[in-house]
Amino acid sequence: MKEFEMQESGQDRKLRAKVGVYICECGPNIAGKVDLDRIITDISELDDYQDVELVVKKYGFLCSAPGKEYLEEEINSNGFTHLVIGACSPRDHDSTFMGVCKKTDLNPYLYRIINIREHCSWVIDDKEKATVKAESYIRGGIARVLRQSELFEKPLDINPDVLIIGGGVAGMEAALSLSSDDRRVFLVEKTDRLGGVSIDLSGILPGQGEVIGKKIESVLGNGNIRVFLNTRVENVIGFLGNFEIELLSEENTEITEIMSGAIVVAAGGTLFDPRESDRYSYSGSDEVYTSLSIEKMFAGDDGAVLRSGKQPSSVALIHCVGREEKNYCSGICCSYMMKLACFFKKQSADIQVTEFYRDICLPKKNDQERFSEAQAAGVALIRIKDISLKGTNVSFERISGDKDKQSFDMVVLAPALEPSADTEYFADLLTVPLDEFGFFQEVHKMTNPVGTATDGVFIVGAAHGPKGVSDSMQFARASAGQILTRLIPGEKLIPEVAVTEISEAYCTGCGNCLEVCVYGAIYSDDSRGISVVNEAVCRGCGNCFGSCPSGALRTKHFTNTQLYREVDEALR
Amino acid sequence: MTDAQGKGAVLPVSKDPGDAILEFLRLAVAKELADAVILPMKVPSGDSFAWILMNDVSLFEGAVPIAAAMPVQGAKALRSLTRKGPGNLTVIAVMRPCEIRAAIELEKLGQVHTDNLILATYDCPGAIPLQKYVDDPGGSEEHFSLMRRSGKPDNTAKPVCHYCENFSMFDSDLHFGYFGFSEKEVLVIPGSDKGSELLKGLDLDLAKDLSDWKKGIDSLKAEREEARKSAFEETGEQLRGFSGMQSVFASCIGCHNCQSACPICYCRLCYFDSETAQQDPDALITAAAKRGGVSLPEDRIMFHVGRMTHMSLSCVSCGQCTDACPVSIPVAGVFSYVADRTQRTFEYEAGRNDGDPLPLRQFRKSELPGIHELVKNAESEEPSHE
Amino acid sequence: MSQTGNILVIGAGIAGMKASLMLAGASSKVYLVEKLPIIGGKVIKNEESFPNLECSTCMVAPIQQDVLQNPNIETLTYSVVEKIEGSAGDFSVVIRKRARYISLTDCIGCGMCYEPCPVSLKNEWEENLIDRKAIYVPCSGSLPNVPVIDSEHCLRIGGGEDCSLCAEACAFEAINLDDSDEIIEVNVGAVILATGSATFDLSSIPDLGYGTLPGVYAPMEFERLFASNGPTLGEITLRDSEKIPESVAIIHCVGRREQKYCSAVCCMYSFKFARFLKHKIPSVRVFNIYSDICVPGKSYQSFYRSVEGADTEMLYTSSIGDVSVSESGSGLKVSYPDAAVSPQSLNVDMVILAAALVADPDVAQLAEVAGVDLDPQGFIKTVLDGSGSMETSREGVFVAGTAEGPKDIQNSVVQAESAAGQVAEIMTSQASSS
Amino acid sequence: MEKSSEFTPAIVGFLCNWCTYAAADLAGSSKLELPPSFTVIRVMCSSRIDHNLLLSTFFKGADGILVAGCHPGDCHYGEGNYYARRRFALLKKVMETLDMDPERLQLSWVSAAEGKRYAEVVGEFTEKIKELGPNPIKNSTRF
Repeated sequence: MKEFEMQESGQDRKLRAKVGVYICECGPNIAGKVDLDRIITDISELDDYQDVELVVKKYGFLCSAPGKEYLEEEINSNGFTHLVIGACSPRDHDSTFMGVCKKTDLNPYLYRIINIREHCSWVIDDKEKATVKAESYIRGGIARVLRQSELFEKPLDINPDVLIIGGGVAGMEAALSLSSDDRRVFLVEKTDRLGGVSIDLSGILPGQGEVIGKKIESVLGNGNIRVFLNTRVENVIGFLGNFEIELLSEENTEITEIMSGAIVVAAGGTLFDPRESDRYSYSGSDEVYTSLSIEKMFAGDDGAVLRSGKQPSSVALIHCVGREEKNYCSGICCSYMMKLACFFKKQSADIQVTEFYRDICLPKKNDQERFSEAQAAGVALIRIKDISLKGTNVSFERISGDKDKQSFDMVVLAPALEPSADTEYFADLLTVPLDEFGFFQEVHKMTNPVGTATDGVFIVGAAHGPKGVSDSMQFARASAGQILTRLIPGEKLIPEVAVTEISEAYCTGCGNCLEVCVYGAIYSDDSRGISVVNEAVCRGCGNCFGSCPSGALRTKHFTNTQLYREVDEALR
Repeated sequence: MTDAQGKGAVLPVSKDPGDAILEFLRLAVAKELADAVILPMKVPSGDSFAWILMNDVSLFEGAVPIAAAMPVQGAKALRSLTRKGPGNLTVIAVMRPCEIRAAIELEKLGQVHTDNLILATYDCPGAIPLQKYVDDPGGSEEHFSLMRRSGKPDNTAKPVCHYCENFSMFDSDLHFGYFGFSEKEVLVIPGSDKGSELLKGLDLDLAKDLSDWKKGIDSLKAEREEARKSAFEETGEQLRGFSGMQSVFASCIGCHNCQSACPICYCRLCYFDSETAQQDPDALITAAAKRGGVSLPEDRIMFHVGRMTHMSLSCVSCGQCTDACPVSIPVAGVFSYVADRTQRTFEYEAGRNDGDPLPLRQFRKSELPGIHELVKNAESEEPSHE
Repeated sequence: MSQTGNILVIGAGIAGMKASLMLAGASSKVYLVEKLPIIGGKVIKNEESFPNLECSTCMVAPIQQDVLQNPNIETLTYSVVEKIEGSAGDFSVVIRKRARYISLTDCIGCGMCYEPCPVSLKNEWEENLIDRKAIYVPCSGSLPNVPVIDSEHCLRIGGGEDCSLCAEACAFEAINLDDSDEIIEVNVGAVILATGSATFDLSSIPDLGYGTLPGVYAPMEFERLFASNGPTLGEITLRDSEKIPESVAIIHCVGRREQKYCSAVCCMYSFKFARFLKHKIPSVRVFNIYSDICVPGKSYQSFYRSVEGADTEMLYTSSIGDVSVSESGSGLKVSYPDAAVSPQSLNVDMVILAAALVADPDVAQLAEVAGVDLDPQGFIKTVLDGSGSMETSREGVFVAGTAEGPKDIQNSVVQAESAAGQVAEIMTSQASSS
Repeated sequence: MEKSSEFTPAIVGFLCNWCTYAAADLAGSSKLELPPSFTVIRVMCSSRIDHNLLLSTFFKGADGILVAGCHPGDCHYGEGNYYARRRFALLKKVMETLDMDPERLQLSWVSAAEGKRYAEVVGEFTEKIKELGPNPIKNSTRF
């Protein structure tokens, strides 16, 4: 008897192949439309492989509990080296039969499910044709499975600790959610204090100042959170579970090296500079203010007053500053502008307050109250199409098309929220792409909004997109949710098994694969002049494979040799 | 390109433009503006040239900056020197525009590092196929000298040279222009900051207006464009139907010389030589049984088509593949024709140094609307972007 | 406490599935209870989801598969939670697994049983746009792909007749017409409520003609009309199944005044509908009648700008609450006050009402069972509103997704991740303290 | 050579696991009729498909090849299909320039919900290939 060399295994182990071919009748679903007995005879007599022993059988329902037991018994008693299941879609039962293999000595990657139901019996009416087709698919499965290789899970040790970049509300929230006796948190803040923008907002919402203050206290008092102030992140390498980080303190210019399993980026946002648009004639020195500076004034003892210290008798609140320039609605300005209007009214009912808005955007279920409160407080609401400022003189076009002018003592602008100046730096450092607006791009807008292309790096707060305090905290908690459920102290991570590998003999280091990899799973090994796959990060999509002219890559379980064999049989 | 000022410096010529270039290089090395140069040199037998990296000025004597033949594509020489990194030496390489363009493509592919290279081109009269040169070096030199004076390749030149439009200044650091005017001087034109620095270091004044020279180049270009059109028409005709291509490549012996000679085929080992690319013997037997017969080895045409998908976007039409073919298949004619079309599909021009990434490494979310239209509107040759 | 590792998740929509998968991944045993016979929630009703117009099935089907194949998740479809007693860390839960009459393990989803069933009914999941049998799956591509018998309308179970045609057609003996409800008791350490929301009752505004004028559609009806796996296989036709609308008006903010909040998703789905319409019917004229555009967050406005003018004409009304729809010949007339408050009207073939998201009608009962408070709008209330915490008024019980308030898919997922994180936090602290 | 009237083409479809393969399953469970001459080969992503695989499939004798994956923007792996589209466009252009019947190669986007469309795409493509007749490459490889 000849020996069959496993071409794809990359090992010099030789063994004689014995392939089990089990066809599921799926009741009448397959058996009724396909002549299984003929297939069994034909395949058993297949003389393509003189050196391979084939055992071909059918069974009622392979996916049923007795079916699985039967299969397990058959694998064990026959000592199959490979297994082909002719049944339904792998989307239904691939994992079922892989599970059966796992109970035996047969490596689950030496089995193949062939879909003769959705691709044959359910869609081809003519029994003769369906039979021929099913036989062809099964032959393809046998040809392919013989070129498959054993693959093994490679569990990875992880570090459960977390680096959080940014000490604003989002960063603090994440830190508090994550820290525990078996998980340390490193909270890095570039300024000399925690709290971020929210400090300036304190005192506005009832109890909020207190809440932020308490939060800062509990962060500072938490033994499992190490706070680095006046510190920047200098360098990051690694991947989910294993990041190596260098921190640089401004004070002693010393590098601190830390390790973490995940990184939460809470780098915050900043306000659109009204000077970027000439319509607001904003200088920062007259009686035109940004909303944030008014928030600060209200938080102080004197309330919002003119530079002279006098109370304004009329105030214009202008919404949507920068909305068209940035091409997004920040989603929070309407709400806080209504709030500011009420504060002015509360400061003195004599202040004439006018809001100029384009659309009312109050996307939170309780926000609408703000609108009613402002209306009740006697705030004038003017819907406009267009607006421009000269000092505190406001020229505007009403929605009806009428043009008008009004003068005020004070004008307050609601600038859009934009990414902070550090965003690009961190994007580069963490190899996370930015979106068209300059915010960090999430790996999937809907199903994974806090995750990034670099698994293990999470984006929260205004670094992700314009959002207010409560949404920032919500996103922070979401990132904590991912980390808490994925990086469990003492447990290992099991990365994707069917990943891509690169042959050193063929790779020229041209970097095609590296450029197209969405996950940053490929890096360049300059000393060897080749590209290398980080198997802990690779998801096995094969995009790199498609980009390589040298054929230096091999996407395991979907190699060209395997696919060519399927093609050969399809065209037989 | 920084020749926007439209000015160049003038180098005096004693015998031919090559001497002026050599003198220029001597000066650059003497003034320590460059550590070494890469130039073609006649081999001792006198029937070919070799690339020599030299820092000994006395060797310059035997160098031929504007050589009649191109035995090894210059980009390959640059790759040998810089594939591991830019190195510490400043090296001036004087090469044909197609060689420099290939080097620029290879840089995008991580195979050449030009950081410390000063890439210099010259008005290229065309190249004489190596076999012809080996057979008759003397006659070839005479032909080449005439071509150099006229700027027009004659029938001894490689076929692709006849319709090469990129024979003059492209994206090099420095260009030596001499077509269309007296044999008394050579223009030296900076094409980048590196080039300008070098000229400044040599105290060369950008005094000469380039418009006359450019006019001459443009009129030569127009002629080449005409030639290109008719050559492509002819190639298109040859390739009509699958049988057309089949007969073009019918005599292919599968030696893969074209691939070895190609400067763009940068792979360490060719995919088509790999085990994966080979037909499974089991499949060959069943295919033969089904079709009545199969040719062995089976991949001759597939090899060429596959290579076109691998390198046509970076093909610089240097013609080395045709030179390398032992059975005289017009490989370069076909590749140049295909490259012209594929590069236009992605609005890409091989050899440009404008920071454009390679087409297959990027995408636009909205592009290539209905890829099938690409085929239907083949004749219009509209770029397929939205 | 031996049971601390167990978790109950109610509702198998995107939020519930996401939370279940996360916690199952952290080695918790999850009981995922869904009242419908299938999992997937509202998202799978959409062919494409805004703002990227991403194929929802492609996005959600892998998640559904993961849920069904995860050994740590016990998915209980067609089931309701009847009791949650005890306290955080040790809840005892009573689940009624309603009689499905079809074995989830034996049935392979071949569909041979539908044909013989003599009963014909409206398919509620398909917004009554198509018929179904008494034995049915809600839609093609249902997961799990196992039918259910509508016992109320089944001739045998509900009507006492001697019919067993479905069981006879089944080759797998998967149908048990004598099936009965099953009561399951489980112990869990924490509960996540992810039961979703409903759409505003459109018939409560008679002036808009919903329910009386056939050309007026609810948003979910239109979603199904557009869906390639929907009742018309994606062909947009009016209720006569023939006429293709030549003009469509989409009326914004329906129910905003009544509910006293903005649902934050209606503008976006209205623009999505405009894009769909224009895509399928290039000659169609689409009008969006609005008074405020609410497109918060990055990438929503740019979608709006890409649709505005290109796919739809934007008609501003000074009072969205005063828009009305009436019959006009074979079509519909939409009347509205314009920017100058003067009355305008418009004749169209089809009207889509952009209805608000409202609390699910079943949520009050759920709140009672779960012992949690509701907010004034009828959604499940979080105790630390605005802090991102998903904990409800009952310790150990969390909420996620639109059960907490109107929101888009992104924010539902973020809340699910937050809730899962909070549960994981409790689980680990309990595990380490015990 | 077979006459085109009785010609049964050999067509290979490379389908992405997440969208089009799911659509094929949906077509199957909806019992839509599909041509027996169409063979499905599953890959994880359309971007996995390299030029050699497609060319080799042609040279092995396929009369037509359908590559189908998620709609642009829907890729399970984020951006794979955008790259696939470019690679496909290149091969298509090469085939067109070489007069190699580029219509034999088709790229379609079919989402997981589009079971019916999947059947239509496969049906229409099969009809097109029937009209084109056998791939001349098939016989050429004899020489």
